[in-house]
Amino acid sequence: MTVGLNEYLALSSALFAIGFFGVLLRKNTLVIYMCLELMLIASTLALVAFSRFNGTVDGNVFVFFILTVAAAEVAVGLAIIVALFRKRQTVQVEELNALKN
Amino acid sequence: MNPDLVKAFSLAAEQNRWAAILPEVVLGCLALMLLVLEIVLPKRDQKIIPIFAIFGQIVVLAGMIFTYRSDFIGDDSLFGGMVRQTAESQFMRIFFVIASILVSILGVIALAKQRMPKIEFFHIVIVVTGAMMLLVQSNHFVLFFVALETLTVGLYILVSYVRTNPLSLEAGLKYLISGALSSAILLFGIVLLYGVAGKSQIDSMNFGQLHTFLAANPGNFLASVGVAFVLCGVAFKVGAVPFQIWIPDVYQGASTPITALLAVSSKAAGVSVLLLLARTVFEPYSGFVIPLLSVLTAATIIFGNVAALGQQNVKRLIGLSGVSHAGYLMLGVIASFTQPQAINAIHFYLFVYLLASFAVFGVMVHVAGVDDADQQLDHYGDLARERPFLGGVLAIGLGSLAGIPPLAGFIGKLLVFVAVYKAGLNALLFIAIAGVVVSIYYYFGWIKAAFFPVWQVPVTEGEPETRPARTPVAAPMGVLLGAIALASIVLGFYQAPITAWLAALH
Amino acid sequence: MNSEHLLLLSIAAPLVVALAIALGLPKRFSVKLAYLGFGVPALIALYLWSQYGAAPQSDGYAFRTAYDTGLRSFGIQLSLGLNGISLPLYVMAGVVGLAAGLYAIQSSAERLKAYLMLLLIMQGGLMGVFASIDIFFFYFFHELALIPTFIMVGIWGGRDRSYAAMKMTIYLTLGAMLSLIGLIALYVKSPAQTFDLIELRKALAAAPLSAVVQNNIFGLLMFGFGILVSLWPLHTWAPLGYGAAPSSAAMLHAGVLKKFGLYGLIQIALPLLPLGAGHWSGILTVLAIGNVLIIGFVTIAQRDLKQMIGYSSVMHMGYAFLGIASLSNVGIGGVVLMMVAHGLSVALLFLLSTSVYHRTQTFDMSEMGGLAMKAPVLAALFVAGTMASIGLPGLANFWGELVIFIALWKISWLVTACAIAGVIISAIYGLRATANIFFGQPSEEFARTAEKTPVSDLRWSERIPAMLLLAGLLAVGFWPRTFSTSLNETISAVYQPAEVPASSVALK
Amino acid sequence: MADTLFYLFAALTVFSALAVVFTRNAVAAALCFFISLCTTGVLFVMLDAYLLAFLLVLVYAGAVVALFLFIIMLLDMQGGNRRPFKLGSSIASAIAGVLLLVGVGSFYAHGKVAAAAPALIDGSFNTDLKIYGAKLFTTYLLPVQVVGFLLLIAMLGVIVLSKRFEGLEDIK
Amino acid sequence: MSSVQLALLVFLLPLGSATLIALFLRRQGGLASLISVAACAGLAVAALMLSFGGHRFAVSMPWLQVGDFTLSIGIKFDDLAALMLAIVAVVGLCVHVFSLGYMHEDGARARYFGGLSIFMFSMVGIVFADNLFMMFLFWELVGFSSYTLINHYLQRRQAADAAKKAFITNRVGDWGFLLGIIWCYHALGTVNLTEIANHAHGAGAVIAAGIPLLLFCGAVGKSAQMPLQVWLPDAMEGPTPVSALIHAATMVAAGIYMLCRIEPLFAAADPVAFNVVMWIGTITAIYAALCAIVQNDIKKILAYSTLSQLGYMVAAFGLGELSGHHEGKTVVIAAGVGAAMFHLTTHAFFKALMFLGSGSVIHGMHHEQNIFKMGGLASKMFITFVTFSVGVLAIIGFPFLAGFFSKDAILYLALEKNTAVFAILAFTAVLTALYMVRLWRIVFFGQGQSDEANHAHESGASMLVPLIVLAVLSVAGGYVAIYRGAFDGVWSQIPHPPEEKHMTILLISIAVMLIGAVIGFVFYKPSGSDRLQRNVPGAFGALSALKESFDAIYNAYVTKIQQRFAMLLNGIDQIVVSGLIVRGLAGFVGLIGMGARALHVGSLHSYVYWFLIGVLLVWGFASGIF
Repeated sequence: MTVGLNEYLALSSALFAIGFFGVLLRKNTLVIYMCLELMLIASTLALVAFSRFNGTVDGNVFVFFILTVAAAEVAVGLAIIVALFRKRQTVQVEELNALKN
Repeated sequence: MNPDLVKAFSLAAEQNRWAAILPEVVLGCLALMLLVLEIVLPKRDQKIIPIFAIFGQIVVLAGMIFTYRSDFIGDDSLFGGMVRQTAESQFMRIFFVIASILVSILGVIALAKQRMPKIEFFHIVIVVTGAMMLLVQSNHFVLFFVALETLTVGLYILVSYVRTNPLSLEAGLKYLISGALSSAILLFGIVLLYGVAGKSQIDSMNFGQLHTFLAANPGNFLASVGVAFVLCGVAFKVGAVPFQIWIPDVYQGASTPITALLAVSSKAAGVSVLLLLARTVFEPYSGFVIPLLSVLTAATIIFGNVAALGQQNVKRLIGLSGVSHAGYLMLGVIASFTQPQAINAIHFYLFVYLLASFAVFGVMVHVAGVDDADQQLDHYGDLARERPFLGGVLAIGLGSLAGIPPLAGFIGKLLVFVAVYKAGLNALLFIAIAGVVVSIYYYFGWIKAAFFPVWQVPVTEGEPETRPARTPVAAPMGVLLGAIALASIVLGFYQAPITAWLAALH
Repeated sequence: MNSEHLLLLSIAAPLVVALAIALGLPKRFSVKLAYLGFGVPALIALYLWSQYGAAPQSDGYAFRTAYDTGLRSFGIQLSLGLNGISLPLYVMAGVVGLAAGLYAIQSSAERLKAYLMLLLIMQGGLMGVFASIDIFFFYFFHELALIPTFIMVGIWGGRDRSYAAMKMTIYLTLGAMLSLIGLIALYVKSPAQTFDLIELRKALAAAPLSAVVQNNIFGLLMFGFGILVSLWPLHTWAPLGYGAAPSSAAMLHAGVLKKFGLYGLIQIALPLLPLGAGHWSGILTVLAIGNVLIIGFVTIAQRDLKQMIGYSSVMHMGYAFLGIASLSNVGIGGVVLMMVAHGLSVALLFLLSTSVYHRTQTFDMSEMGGLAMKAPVLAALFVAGTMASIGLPGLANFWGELVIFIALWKISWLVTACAIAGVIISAIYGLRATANIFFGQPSEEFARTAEKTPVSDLRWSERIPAMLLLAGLLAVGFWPRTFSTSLNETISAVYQPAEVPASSVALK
Repeated sequence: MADTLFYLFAALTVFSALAVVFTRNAVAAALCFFISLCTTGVLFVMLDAYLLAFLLVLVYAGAVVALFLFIIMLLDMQGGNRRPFKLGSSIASAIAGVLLLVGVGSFYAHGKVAAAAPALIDGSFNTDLKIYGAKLFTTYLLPVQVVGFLLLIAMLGVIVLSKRFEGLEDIK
Repeated sequence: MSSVQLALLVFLLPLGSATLIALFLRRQGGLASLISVAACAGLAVAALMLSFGGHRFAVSMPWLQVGDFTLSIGIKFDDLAALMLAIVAVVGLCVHVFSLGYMHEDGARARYFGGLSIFMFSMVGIVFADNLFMMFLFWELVGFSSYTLINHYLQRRQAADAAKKAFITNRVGDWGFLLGIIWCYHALGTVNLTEIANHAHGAGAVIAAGIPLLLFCGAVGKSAQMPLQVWLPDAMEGPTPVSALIHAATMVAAGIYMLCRIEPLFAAADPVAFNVVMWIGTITAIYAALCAIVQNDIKKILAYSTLSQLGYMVAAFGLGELSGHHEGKTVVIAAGVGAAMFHLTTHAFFKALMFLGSGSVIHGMHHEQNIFKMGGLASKMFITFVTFSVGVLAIIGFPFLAGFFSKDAILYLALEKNTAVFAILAFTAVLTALYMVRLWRIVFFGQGQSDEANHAHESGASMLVPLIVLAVLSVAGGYVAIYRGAFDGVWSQIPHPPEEKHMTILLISIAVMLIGAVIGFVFYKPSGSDRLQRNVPGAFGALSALKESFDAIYNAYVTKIQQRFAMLLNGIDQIVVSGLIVRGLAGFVGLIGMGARALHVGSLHSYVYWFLIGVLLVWGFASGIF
């Protein structure tokens, strides 16, 4: 089998980097948030792969927690974004810079 | 039933000794009870709920102090190795509860100016405190991550709590994005560590076993990256450069009690975790961790102090000064690698930092108007004349933060610096000293604004008063602030209470 | 009388009174208690002075007591005691503190309670500085006394108070921090790992530090203390600060607190770091000559009375540094005498300058004149103060300067000549100021002011503190042996001849 | 066979993730995110984590992405104000992208771990549901409790941030 | 009473009086003056008992001990000190008594008499001093008392300026004095006068000429020698009795006394030391005499005369030792000391007499001091006239009066040692006679030139008695015999011309006296203005310019150089040290602060870049790049 842990890791790191890049690049808060989730998924993927190749189940159990936490985070985050949109009528980060200097 | 499972359950029942984390359990129950009370009590009686929350926490605190148990310390098997208590974590737990009580009290005052739901505030503060308490005694990355996320998510909510104020929401969003980003990085680090170390059927997310693995495999690339990424996440909590950039914005937007929570508890949690991880778990990798921390520390001290110069908004100011305090604390962490006494110094520092910060925040909350984000130095004009008490407390708090003798902050800094010097970190020490000197400038600028009758441009006829009205100090709050200020002074002269306490925790 | 806790009492009394005032004592009681707060340390100081000769000594210190504050594990404890070097300064601190306190109590300062409170804190710190054997507390008490100064300058100060307070704060904090590092370095590098001066002394006598370490630590202490004592060219805070400071604060700071740095050099740096002292003495000499000559001339150019006194105080510190740079027992003894004398005299001048201000409504000397006719006692006291500060025999300053000059010959005749030239310079500005303020016909401005507010002579409330200081100056001036005997014993014990190496001065 | 499948789905995941980053349309981004989640789920299956794959699709793809889409629609910013890329920020992004790429490359190059997947053994290492259950209710009981609180405060937070309260005039 | 007790009494009486007055009697002028005079009388009695009672002793006690340095306070009471003490006591008492009358109207009498007491105390200290440090100490104190007494008329700007000038000029001299003492201390290991003498007399003792010359600086200041003479004429702003006591008889003579004390140092040092002293004294003598001719303020004339006479003494001292033969052996006598002290003694009497006389005149003239406003006072103030005339005769060296003998001794010594000096001193004697006679004629003869002169009146008894006493002494003071051998230690050093030269000297001195006196008497007629100024304005202007030039130089120095230099340094201090460096640094930090603040642009995007940097940083550390 040529596909081993390394390939999974590479994929995971690539996803992580793409997510990070998205956070850097995008101006839309919602999309930024999606990219952050993408980073979490990248970690999850690596975790599952490690768990499988290491033969310990703890990694997989950890994924449960990660998914739960991510879901809670998304809920709160979206609530904040919505509330902010109501106030400011925008979700573009460059317009959300009343706090500075 | 599967006999294996039965065995596992009975083992778990043996290991899950809830008594060890009784305070956290009680706090959780207290938090739930608040919600119950909100439902049960009629609207007009709900005013007592915050008082209930505060008293409940005081009871917890009293319980922790008076029925202190050190017999769990060092037990590796608590909760299947999830929890491991040490003298340091015991101290931090008490620390968090004290901070939480103070935050709740500030919350009562601050929320009175807002028309927001109030009960949830206290609920979340208590849950966050519980999470922090678990965080500092976690011995396993799962609990670590979960506690950390609970803390972080709770803070997202608290920061954006005053949703009538768009600035609060904006702060929440900024905290959310940067927090989530740092969580993602942290998580990736954890995953890497787990993956590298987990080959031999060990529970590699357990700190003890991870340390064993790291000690056996020095110089593993993936493990190094994992360590580095975890430190990134911790650095975010501590507020170390370059993960500090969010601080002023978020501190400004958050309501004052939450700013205090961020500045004191969250930062302290970060430092405590940093101490735990860097000094024990990642100790085999100190070869690169120490230089890394040194660079971050130097940058943190310099940036925090320099950026605070000329800052007119006091919340941003306190945020940036907090960055520099994080730097001093990290300095202690670095020193603790060779000088174990630095740990005590850090804890002493944290405690006096707590006192001083709350003295300042206590004053801020009384000076602030409805718009919590708008707290300018100018608003402090003539404070000492109009409210000598607040002025005095502010001066003592700021003086202690600046580390001016005879206030306790000086002793804290001194102990840290002595340890640092003993550890031979001369360059860092010089940076720190320079930082202290620079810091005098802005702390003193604040005192100047409050004390020296020079600033205020008189309000011309017809123009509205730009300064928000000052909240009167209620008697219990006065007593509390006075006590905090007094403690800051007394600890400057007589440090035995804290040092003895720290010694007794073992 | 049991003198065991007297030292602690002398520190605590003002602090307790300050605390009581802070806790909201009514004004009547505050003032009455303040008398106590200033009087008790002064009385204790005088009492201990009288008892010093008879008191049992250990390690050269009398009245030793030690209290644990919880930092014993760090080698820190509140260890109090007096030796021949600290005794004169301790007594001086008590006397000047009493004078400043009395002056402040009678002054009609705005928010008098707060003013007294800060002054009391300062007084407590000052007594502590000179009573501490532990160098940590020595530093600690200095800062305790220093902080109120900033606040007092900022609130009750005169012209430019805000800028002055800020500048003072930054400068002095920098100095304090540098010296703090130096002290910590001493603590860390010494084999004893303690802040206790006696232990340190013993440990370092047994195992002296290497020359490089000594040089570095002494450099830190020298520049740190140097800033605090306004060593040229790190002096710019001093005239500005004193120019703005309210009189009592200026009296205590310039008179007593500033001596901290010199005291630290004498009591700590020189005995513990003899090699470092030898290494730096050349540079110190040059800078100190800068103090004497350059600042001397700058003083001549001043028109503002308070600034002039401030500059003159900077200038006189040059003598003290020279005495230290001479690295000889004689010079060090001279510095101690000089410190006592300067403390009394500069406090007297600051006090009187404020009294002058109350009568002329200005500090600009070119707008005064002829005040002696209306206020002869003020004039007499001011002349006495000036004469003291320019080193007239019979007043304390003379002894210090003379002894320092004698010690300087060991460095070089040129240095001696330059230093003595300072005596001419101080005569020039001192007498010019006196003449401008008091003699001749009143200037137009002053005549106008005098019409509006009738000029009276010194009130008793101003007179008593001034007399107190003058009495001190005269006492030491006539009978220097009151201090010099014990001082001599201590110096010869602390500075064993072997410990002071031949100076490696570049100026020879 | 398995290799081919891996590469296929890996490529799909990467491409859809890139699409999330680069597509200008928020709705399209959300949909691409959905695809990326689904393909990740497939990879989970290939790693024998069936339950997790299921959960991922269910929780993430089902709930989270739906929530995203819902919010996007609610806020009505589909095709929202698009701005031309600024030169400075695009250069910065490019540099950052290159750095990240280098990072991934060096990560792949240095981070070689030689490990063969062990066989699934009943009892000690298995991905059975039972194992998860046992773990969650023994060793991981405390984190589970904490997560419970996390969810509770998240819920409360959403309520506080979104609910219409009496007298709060902010909701127009 | 033992000697030491007597000495202590002498020492402490004036101090006690001063303390009493300063503390309690500020407003009771009458009582203060009585106490002061009583103290001075007591002092005089005790001092004369000491001097003439054969008490000669030396005691000493350490006063201050620091390290290996000990400063002692001690008394070296030899003949020299005894002589000086006697002069101080007698003149002091006269002046005290005189002041009773002269200052009777003054509102600040208490301060005045307190000042006199302090002065007596300090002066006695100088006389007693057995070591140089102690002498320096009291040296400064007499300077201070001089300062307060010159400054007595507070409201007069000139008085304040004069006092200041006196003090500062003295300080300049003291600079050298102190430096010399310290050098001496380190070079010889002692400053005790006896030990210094022993050391210097020791075989092969070599003393750097710098030491005595630096010490001489002190005398230059105190005795107002060139170039520090400027303060003395100005010091006449003080009350006239003060001028008599301090600025004529005693304090200014302290410089000569001090030189005589350290004569062994000069003797053991390079001759250049003596020569410098000699020339400075000579130049001062001639310079001051020239200046005196063009003065028209009675006190200024006397002041320049004093300067000139001090120059005489200094020159005499500088002429140095004389070896002669006595009973077949070669003996070296400190002829300079003898001549100088002899002249000091006589000068003290007649100059005090003249000053007090002028005080009497001024008192009678209601504080008019211009001699051209006087005239014809001989009849109106007869006793004053007579006594003043005695003084004039004494100073111009009229035979058989006190000044005659002492001047003769100096002239003889000069003739022996240095002809040029002799010539100059002789010419000075001519000038002295000239300006003294000018003064005498214009003040006392002819018509009164002003209302005051016409209504002048004789002074009271308290002022006349001292005049008479001093007049008697001015006559008799030149006869060594009247001292009944008490000061033979000094008198034995006076050079006496051997028989073959005796006549020459006598003739020369009488000749110069006569030339000067006759010219003066003929040239100056009683008149309202200066005849020299009228008739020979060129010469008058030149002489005036001579006097003014020094003042001009000093003023130029003070205002042009010193003040500007001070302003320049002040500017540098303000601009460079305080402004550029300190403020610049603060500004720099502030700028960085603003820069750091500007980093918080508020946009999340930029913040994410920070995180990226952070991640890369830790990555770098983790992978070993950094």
